[in-house]
Amino acid sequence: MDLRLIDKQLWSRSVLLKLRAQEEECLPEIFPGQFVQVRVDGSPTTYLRRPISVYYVDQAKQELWLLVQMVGDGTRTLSETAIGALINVMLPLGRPFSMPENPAAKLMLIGGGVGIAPLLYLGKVLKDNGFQPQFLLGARKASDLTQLDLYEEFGEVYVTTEDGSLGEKGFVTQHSVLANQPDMIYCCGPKPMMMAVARYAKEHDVFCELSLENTMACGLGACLCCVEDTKEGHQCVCQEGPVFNLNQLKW
Amino acid sequence: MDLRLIDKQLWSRSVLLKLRAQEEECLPEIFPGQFVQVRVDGSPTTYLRRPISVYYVDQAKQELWLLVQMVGDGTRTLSETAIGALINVMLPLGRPFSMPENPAAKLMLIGGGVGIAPLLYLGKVLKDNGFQPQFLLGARKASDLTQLDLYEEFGEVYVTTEDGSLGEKGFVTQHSVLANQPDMIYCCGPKPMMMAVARYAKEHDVFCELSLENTMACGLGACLCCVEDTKEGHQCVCQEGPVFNLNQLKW
Amino acid sequence: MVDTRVNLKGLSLRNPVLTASGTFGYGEEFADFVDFSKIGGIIVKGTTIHHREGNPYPRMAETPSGMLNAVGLQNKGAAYFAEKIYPRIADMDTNVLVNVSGSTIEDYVACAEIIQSLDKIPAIELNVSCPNVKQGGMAFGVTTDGISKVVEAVRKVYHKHLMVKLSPNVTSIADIAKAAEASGADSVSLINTLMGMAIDAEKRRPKLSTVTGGLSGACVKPVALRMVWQVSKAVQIPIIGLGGISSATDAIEFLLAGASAIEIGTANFIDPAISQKVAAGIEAYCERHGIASVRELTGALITD
Amino acid sequence: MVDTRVNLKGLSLRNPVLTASGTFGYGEEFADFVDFSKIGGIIVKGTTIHHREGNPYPRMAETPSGMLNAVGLQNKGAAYFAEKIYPRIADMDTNVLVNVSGSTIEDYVACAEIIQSLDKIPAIELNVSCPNVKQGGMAFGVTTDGISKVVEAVRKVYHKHLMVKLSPNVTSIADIAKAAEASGADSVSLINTLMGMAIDAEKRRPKLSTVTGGLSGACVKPVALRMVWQVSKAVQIPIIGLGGISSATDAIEFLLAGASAIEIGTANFIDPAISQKVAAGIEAYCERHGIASVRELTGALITD
Repeated sequence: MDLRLIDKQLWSRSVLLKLRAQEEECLPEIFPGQFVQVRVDGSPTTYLRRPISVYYVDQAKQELWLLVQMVGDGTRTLSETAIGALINVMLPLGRPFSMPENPAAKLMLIGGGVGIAPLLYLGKVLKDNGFQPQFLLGARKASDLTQLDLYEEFGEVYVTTEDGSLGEKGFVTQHSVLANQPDMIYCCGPKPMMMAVARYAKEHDVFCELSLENTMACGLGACLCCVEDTKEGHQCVCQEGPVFNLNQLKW
Repeated sequence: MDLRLIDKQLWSRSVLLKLRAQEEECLPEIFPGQFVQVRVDGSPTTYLRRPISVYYVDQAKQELWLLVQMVGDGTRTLSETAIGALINVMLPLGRPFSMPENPAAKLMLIGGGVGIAPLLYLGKVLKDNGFQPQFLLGARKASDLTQLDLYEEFGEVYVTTEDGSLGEKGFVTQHSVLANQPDMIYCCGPKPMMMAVARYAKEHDVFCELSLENTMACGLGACLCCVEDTKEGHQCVCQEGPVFNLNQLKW
Repeated sequence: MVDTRVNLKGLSLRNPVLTASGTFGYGEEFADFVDFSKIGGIIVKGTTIHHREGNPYPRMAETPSGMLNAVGLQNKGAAYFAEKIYPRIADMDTNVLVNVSGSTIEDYVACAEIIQSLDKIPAIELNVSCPNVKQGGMAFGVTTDGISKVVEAVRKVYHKHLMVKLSPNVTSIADIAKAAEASGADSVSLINTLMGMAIDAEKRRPKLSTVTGGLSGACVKPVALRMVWQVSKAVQIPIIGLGGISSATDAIEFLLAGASAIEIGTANFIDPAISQKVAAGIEAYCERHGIASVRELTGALITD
Repeated sequence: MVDTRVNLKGLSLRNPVLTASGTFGYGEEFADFVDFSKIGGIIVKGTTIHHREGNPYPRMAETPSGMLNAVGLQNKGAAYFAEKIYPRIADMDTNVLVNVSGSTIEDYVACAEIIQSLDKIPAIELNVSCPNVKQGGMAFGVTTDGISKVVEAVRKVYHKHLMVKLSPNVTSIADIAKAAEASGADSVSLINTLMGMAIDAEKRRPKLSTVTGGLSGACVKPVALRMVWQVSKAVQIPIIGLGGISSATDAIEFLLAGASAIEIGTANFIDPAISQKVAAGIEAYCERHGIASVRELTGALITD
């Protein structure tokens, strides 16, 4: 569907795109952890769509927010879209994070870099459903962590930075809050960071769901390009994922 | 060089782009009939530059005007360039129209469609040099003839339209002003129209220069793609032209 | 009213638009985007006699106006297809064709026999670009001898429409097409992917786990069009053209060059509804040009 | 300080960047844009023994990320080159190579002999993609036999560096390269253009006067890179890589795949200063990665 870009906010390495459904249309139901496939117009070097995780959804306002990391021409071109222009997206795609069954479960949402994006909407939905999510967000430096105030609306926020410019210095897995073991971990971020979280979860036998970001073409499970080598063989991250339970993975 | 788009004006099938040299730079000397090669950014289907004839040059203001006919994605994308953006051009390219030797020569500048563009600057330079150019401009309908007032600054303007919505109805070669034979013809337009003008010039033995628009790649005489089969063999329109004397051509 | 039907040696299509194997899954993935009753047919994923896990990740690299893939025929095997997938898609309101692949002639034959037993599959597309494990891994489809052997063997056991998908990685695709025709192919589809490669200069590593992979997308269209044109001068059987088709205009170019039908591949990834749009666009083109039947376009290129 | 020099079997280049034949005229056309002392060399237009008018217009069609051309070797012949053009460009501060073409082996030999007599031309690039008029128009370079004959004949009379430019329109470019090497080539450059075609659907006519033409530009890069990689596994002589190179990153990919030098072709049309920028970019890459000599990049692709 074509969504209208109603607002955007730029940082040095990422951009927040606020999209709204056109008047005659409605956003479908979207679950945390799902993603959209965005068509990029006007980038001669971009041929395929770009998969972008859902940052936030406001059904009342019919808004979908995407937090896009600028990594190449495609995402940079996307960031230059004019306010008011239409952006074509396929949505919602992929399997979402699962909801906890125990209302008292201690939930830790661990994100790194732009991987913090899907955790905002997850945090909102968890809180809306009566859970108490906590966030543990890591980055190289403070300026890479944008809009922490939004996360704070839905739960406590713990931070690590590699240079110590915000929160505890080091990696997320070194944060003191993890001394107090969570019941469930939801994780998204760069692969080395997710591998470290996975090790922590295994060692402490904690439920852990991770959102993978393999390179994709179709986003629909048709091309079989984005496969992860799971315990049940190659599975499409776009369709069987992007969220996998740690015990599905060979990590 | 990179020129800044300082203003533009859109019509249904064409766009006027007003470009200005950046402060530290100067436009080179540009002669009427020469063209520029414009790089098109942001059009995934456009790979090569687009050759565009020079519409007008104001050296005092350091302005170069291009009148671009929107024929495909490349020219459409160019028309969407934001005011203030830089546009990369190679200029000036090709051989210009020649200047008359006889100050009393009766000069007729005949253009059709977007081919009227190079005649504006030619008219200006002719007038600046003490000649009295006249314009004979043809199009399918009145709305295809833009900015006739600019031409009127430099000489009398005669018009034909195929539907009779402006000037005399018919083709340029049918205009009554041609009953009074000119001494020299300068011509630019669609090939069938130029062929008709060439026939008129031959019949009446009138000096005639024509600006050709063969499809180009490099614009520098290197690739040999834009050749015209002249009496001296294949010649590059970008380098030996775009302006040819009728007696060079096999028409 | 334009007659959009085409008949490929007994295989009737309501219009000349098929979706290419490996780019449209089993059709189900595109059910939200495409009304199957508006396209000529779908060609499902490359199917082999045995289950295949395919190649390791990464399998895809974006290239200028295209992409490379190295999926490696991941599929659950012909028996699984027949038991689990076929029942779900057999009643789809369009032709469902199966792309058949193998590593030995015996595998091709066994796979074709299983697919033949499925009533509602009117045709197979034989993928002869697979490496022949008994011939040092050279693809069957790059020599006239190799393609003849596999097409003859399958022809003996397969009695419905046999379409053979040709590899473009050859010196003379016309010779290969003639060999397929002589060996009993009912039609040829072309082109399969061009072999290509992509490198990450910073990491100094190939972008694909297999180093080389198959190039597809708009970038290959000029090569595909040329090969369709060459093959149309060489064979009598119908040609199904593919390679970078992303619009009705592209499709019409292939018809003019000599194709009787076309397949849409990589473009499905960019616009999942493109196949239906192309079918509608071909019809609109015919209407605009006063062409009564889409069949008139086949080979109608003017080259005086 | 990066050592950017490369030595191609006796042909010394100050850096690995050459400009491709047919895309850079005689260099003079680019004098306003390129400081020739900053690039390794230029390869001037395809030169034949006799004057050729080339093919009729139209000769060019833009394609997705590329272009087709059908220039047809328009040039004024080797004698004219030697008398009129050579004196103007002989003292250019870079290596000037001449691309030599022909329709018969005798023509190639005669043309090579004339170019050999020009002191300041240190090498020729033999274009073997031309149709052999004595063999029904099939290109010399698409069979091992065809390429062997023309390379052997030219090798006998030409004693400077003999570079052979390979056609990509073949089943096994490695076999063709081996034949060129065995026949005495000092180096091979690849790829020449891929044969393609473009159609104007509205007019129902080919876009080129010759129907088919040569595809070049970014679209062919994946195919070119794959072929350089395959040839690098097959021959010992240096490889000059080309095909869609538009940036220093592209150039480095070709070096990593096995090329010792590269040529810039179609990209010259989009940015006439690109050759110099690529040379500077390669040096910057080496500096950034702590690479002492650009020669270390050749074949340095990590494929474990």
